[in-house]
Amino acid sequence: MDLLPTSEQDEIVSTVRAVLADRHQLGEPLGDELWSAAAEQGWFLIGLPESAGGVGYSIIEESLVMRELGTACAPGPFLATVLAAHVAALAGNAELTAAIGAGSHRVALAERLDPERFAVQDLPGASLVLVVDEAGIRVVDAAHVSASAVDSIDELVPVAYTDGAITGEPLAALSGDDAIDVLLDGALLVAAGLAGLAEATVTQSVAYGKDREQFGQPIGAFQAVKHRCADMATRAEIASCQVAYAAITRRDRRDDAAFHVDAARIVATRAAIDNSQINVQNHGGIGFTWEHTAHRFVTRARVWSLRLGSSASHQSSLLARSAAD
Amino acid sequence: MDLLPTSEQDEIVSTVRAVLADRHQLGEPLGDELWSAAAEQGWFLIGLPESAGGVGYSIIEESLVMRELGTACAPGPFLATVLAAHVAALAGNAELTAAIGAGSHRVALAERLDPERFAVQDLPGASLVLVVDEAGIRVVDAAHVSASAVDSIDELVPVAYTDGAITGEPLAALSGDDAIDVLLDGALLVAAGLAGLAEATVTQSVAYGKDREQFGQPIGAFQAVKHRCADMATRAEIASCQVAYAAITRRDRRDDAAFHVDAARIVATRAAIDNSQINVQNHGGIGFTWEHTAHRFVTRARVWSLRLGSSASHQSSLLARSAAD
Amino acid sequence: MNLDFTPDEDAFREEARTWLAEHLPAGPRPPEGDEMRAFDLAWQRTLYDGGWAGINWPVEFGGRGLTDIQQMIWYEEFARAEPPFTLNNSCTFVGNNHGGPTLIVSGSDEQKAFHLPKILRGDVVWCQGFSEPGAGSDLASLSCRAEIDGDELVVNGQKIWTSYAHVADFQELLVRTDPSAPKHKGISWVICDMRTPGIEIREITTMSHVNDFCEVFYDDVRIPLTNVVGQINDGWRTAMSTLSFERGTAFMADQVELAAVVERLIDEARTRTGPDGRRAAIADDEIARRLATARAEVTALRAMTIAGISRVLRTGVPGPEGSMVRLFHGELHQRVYQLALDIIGADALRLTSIDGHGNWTGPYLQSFAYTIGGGTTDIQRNIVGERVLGLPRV
Amino acid sequence: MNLDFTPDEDAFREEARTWLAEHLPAGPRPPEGDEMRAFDLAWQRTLYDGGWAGINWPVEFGGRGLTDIQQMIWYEEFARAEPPFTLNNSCTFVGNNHGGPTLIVSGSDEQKAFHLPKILRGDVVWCQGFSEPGAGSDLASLSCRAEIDGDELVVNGQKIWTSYAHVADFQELLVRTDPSAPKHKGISWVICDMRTPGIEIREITTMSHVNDFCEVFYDDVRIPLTNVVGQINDGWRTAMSTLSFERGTAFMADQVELAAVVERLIDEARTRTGPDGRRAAIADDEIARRLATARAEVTALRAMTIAGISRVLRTGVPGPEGSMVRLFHGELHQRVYQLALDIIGADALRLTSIDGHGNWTGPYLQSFAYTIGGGTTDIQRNIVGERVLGLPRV
Repeated sequence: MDLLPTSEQDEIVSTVRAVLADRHQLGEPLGDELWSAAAEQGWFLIGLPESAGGVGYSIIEESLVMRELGTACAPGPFLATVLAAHVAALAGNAELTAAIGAGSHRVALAERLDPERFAVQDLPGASLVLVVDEAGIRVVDAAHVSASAVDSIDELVPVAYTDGAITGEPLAALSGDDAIDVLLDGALLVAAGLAGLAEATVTQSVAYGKDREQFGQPIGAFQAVKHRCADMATRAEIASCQVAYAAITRRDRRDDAAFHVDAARIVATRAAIDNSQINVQNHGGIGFTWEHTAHRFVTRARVWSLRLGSSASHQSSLLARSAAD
Repeated sequence: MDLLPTSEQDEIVSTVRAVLADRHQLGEPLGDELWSAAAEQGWFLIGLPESAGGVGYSIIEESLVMRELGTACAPGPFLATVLAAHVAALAGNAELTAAIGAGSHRVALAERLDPERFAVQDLPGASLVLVVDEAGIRVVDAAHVSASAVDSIDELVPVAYTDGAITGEPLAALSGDDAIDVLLDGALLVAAGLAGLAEATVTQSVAYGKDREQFGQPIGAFQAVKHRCADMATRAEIASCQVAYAAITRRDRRDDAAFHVDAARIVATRAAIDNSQINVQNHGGIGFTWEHTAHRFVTRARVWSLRLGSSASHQSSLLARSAAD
Repeated sequence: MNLDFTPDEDAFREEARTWLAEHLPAGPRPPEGDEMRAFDLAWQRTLYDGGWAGINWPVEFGGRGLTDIQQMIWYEEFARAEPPFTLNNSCTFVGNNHGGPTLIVSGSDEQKAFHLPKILRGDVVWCQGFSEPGAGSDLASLSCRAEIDGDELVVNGQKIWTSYAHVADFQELLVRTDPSAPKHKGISWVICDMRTPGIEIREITTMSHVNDFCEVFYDDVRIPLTNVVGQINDGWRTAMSTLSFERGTAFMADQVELAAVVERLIDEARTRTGPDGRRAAIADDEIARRLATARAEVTALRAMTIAGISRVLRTGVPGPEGSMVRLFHGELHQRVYQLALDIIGADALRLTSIDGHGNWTGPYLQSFAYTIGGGTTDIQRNIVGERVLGLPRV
Repeated sequence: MNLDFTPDEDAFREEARTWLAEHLPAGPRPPEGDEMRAFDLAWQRTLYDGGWAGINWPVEFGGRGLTDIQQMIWYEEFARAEPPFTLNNSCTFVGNNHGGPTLIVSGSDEQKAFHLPKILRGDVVWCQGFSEPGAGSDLASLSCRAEIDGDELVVNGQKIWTSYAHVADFQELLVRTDPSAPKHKGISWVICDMRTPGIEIREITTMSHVNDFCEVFYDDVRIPLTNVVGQINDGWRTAMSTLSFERGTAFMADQVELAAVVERLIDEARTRTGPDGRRAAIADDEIARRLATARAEVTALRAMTIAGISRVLRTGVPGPEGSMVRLFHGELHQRVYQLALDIIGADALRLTSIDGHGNWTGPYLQSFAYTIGGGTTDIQRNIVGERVLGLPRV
């Protein structure tokens, strides 16, 4: 039993960080360079077995990548693209899997809001759309999806609403247990992204607490700030640990995986939303400005928290389960 | 419009405080002396009109007395005794009203737990019992009430459970609107008691924060303690203000009285429970001892918070009402 | 203890309600620039013409000399009229609630005579130049420098978080006139004409997509010494009188608005589907309790404010309620909008304007200002702990 | 990253489960005095005889030399067996988790040889003499004085919050041996025989009606200098090694127990009527979410603990998780019992024992200790802020 990353996993994380440090600037939109690098690095297929055309790692490495994307607050349709690859692979569409893996498709995320309406994230520039509804999960050509853009709470995550159902023959589709399986991985990846966001706000608040002086002291010397930072760090750490635990249960197909994914989602959502809000407070006036990046975490945490179900839906399903062994 | 007590009301408060300071020791059970003084001072009939044999003040003065009893953390069946006088007076039983006013009766409080069980507070030494159930509110002879004592969470508020309904001819009984009326006054008096408890914990924490030194400082100089005290004071103040507002609406029979009593009950419950808990924390180890009085507020707040409905029941009824004007 | 309004107060309310029904502009308020300024000043002029400017200003300075109760009645009637803008967001706010009142308390006769009528009539916009990049919570450490040169002050330095500087005529400006004195002792409060050469203004956009905040840079800005309000080097005391004004009635409008917001949110929860996707949001026990608690808290906040008014009316001195009102209101405001986001569910993806009924995400982002602006909640808690409760400083 | 147990670990679990089924005492544990002591020591002796004493103690000192993972497995199996008492409440806790481990790290060969077997065998009870009335959060300011007189220390002063002093044989005692040194430098860690003349013990009753805490008074208590553990005046470092042990695995038992409590509370909510008086408590959306959150948090806490074990196994050094585990656990423990009180409604009037299934009010009162004992949450947050995050001290 060992919850810490292996040295190989540590290396993957280092590489992801290096790529992001190099090709992503917090607050800037997704650049083509980052997308190409992601494809080259195999991020889109990292969790798929080689037999399915994947890189041959597991959901663990996938979640580590997603966590780093959260930590960097990187925009872009990474989540839906990774999940579309899962759908394509599981549906046996090797060609589509390979194309997604090569970075040829940006995949928007369409989730059903009510019987006749979908909210679609990251539609501009997307060639495919991952559609999630009661029927299951499927990948369709973006040409089938007509949706009106609205202002998004997060400038870097475009949002649009359809005014009808999404029809058109899917390129790959899953239902039943297969769909549940992919959605479980998806929920875990969302938790990983949220845990990353939570962690990044700790870094930001602590750095500011050491740097900013008032009343002749770095503000981090004041208990009000120090204790908020301690709570933020604790929330972030507990979220990361539970995400790691849940990722292992998923890789190993353990019976209690769904239980642990629910738990991860609940604590990671709380960590990301609370931390991002408190991070603004810790920064005072400067944190309230558009120029500062603190608000990016607030709105990104809201967006991630609404992907593939809400915290409330995971609370409801967690409570309905038997106790973990 | 003036929410502050009049000088006459201030005097009533001063007198109550003086009597309590003289005849009540925090942590000690109710003494006969205090009970006699309460009768002499007219506390049991203070809110009843002279025409009903009362002192001729209003629910405002009644709530001020109850708030002081909370502030002093005084045990004893004051609430049920005052309400029994209301019931007797409204039911036209002048003799009973006068006897209660004279301090001849200690009145226990019996509230229905489930169809066949009542929880009875302050039964030992009580000659009457105020019974609250779906049928209304009534006063019965304590001889009719057989209940088994259990350990109480609050050593100074004895608790017993009946193992059946409470029967026997009531000495006075109200149903319908009259019962609702008395219960509304009762809910307000509970809020007043809770507001008093909340306020007393502020006094205790602030005194300790000034006195106790660690790391070469009075602990109240540390923001962790100081800010908790500031929040406690704010909760207590807001509870007291809303209790005062609600009391005026009751005295003046305003349409929005029930709305304001619900609101008072909600903020006062939160203030008393949160403050009493945090007060223990502020005191550290010494606050966890039986000898220190901090725990008295914790358990008393729990007991008061369960009298005449819970905070949840008031939340439910407040939300069902129209907005206050 | 009574909640009765006097016949005068009742008449005042009736008068206000009738007048508002006839004169409230239809809106919407232009979101920026000269159009916004013109809208706000036109409304101030309308108020002035209608006799509603300076309700609680003394009569001798053009006000109506009425009580805080009448001021509160005005705010309540204003909120009831469902206006298309919020009072505290107007660019006339500083003149009406900071600059003007400070001149009334500390200004010279000439200063009063020149400025007060312009403020009331809606001729001018005032802004506030207090905070600096290095002096936020620790305002008294401000370093914007003013040296006396003949009968002028020469100002060099920077201010920040100056709302509406870009459309303002005058600024209440705190400058350090004696750098050798202890930090609270060498500060002066001066009136700065925003058209003086050497002033450069840069707008700051907020996380809520508003750009009313500005940075102001001063490069050898010359201000006549006659523009000093109160004594030179005594500006901290002058400023504190403004701030205590600010902590009093100026925030009643916010509270009244928040109460209206809670009612709208309850309505919203009645019509929207809740977290389970089946029942109305208000049928969800958790949401219902949070709504009920918000309703109770905003109601109790009003009671605390009225207690404060009562104390001022009786004693002339604000009680401990003031700083508590500020602290409680800021956090309650945030809780309400956080609850709103939980109620609207996936609709939280959509950004809305910061005001307007049925808009929740814009106001949610704006709500972060309520525990930062005008002194963070950390500072408010220090004030309650130290000044109200008498707890020691480290 | 893996959650797999080795065959050894699986075998260990199986062995523990079987053994516990056969040997766990039926209880109940006597609530006080000599009977309680005898019960706890008998259980320790049973553990010893069964080979379960000192699971993670080194083999050379009579332990089994197993890993923290096996220690955790033991706690999990113990909790699963639904024991009639809690491990951390035993009067053998200090010996097993503080005194013994400190001797292992810092004791002389003679000290180890004399004391460690007695602790493991259940011959003796140890207690802790660290806190004083004037030295709680600020432990290093302790003033209990020990002067060297020949080959003895003469101790005068007072200790407080000493659990089980009234039934203890030995005490790990911190005394000030050099009052002129800086406060962390003049402290020594000594073994005090509780039967030495001059010791007076007074029991303290807690708000949860327990009287295991004691005050201990020392009046010219003579302790041989050979009882100093580590170097004289170096006791702060000796104590810190104990405390870091305390912050590690010693609290795993509490966490495992809390997880079981959450499951019992979920069951309780399924059978009880909820706040509306009609449906089961678990059908109430607010209660359901708070239960689900508690379940998620206690699960995540276990993950954080395992991360800590993983780090120790790999590097030999505890990571930042330790102090966070402590902080999070204490507050979660309180939240769980506060939730329990909301679930049981009017039954909160009835006081129960502090342990035993289906008892909630006693444990609620006891839960206040979890954010105070062993360093308040304020101190824990300082530790996380300063030592883990590197934030400055004032």
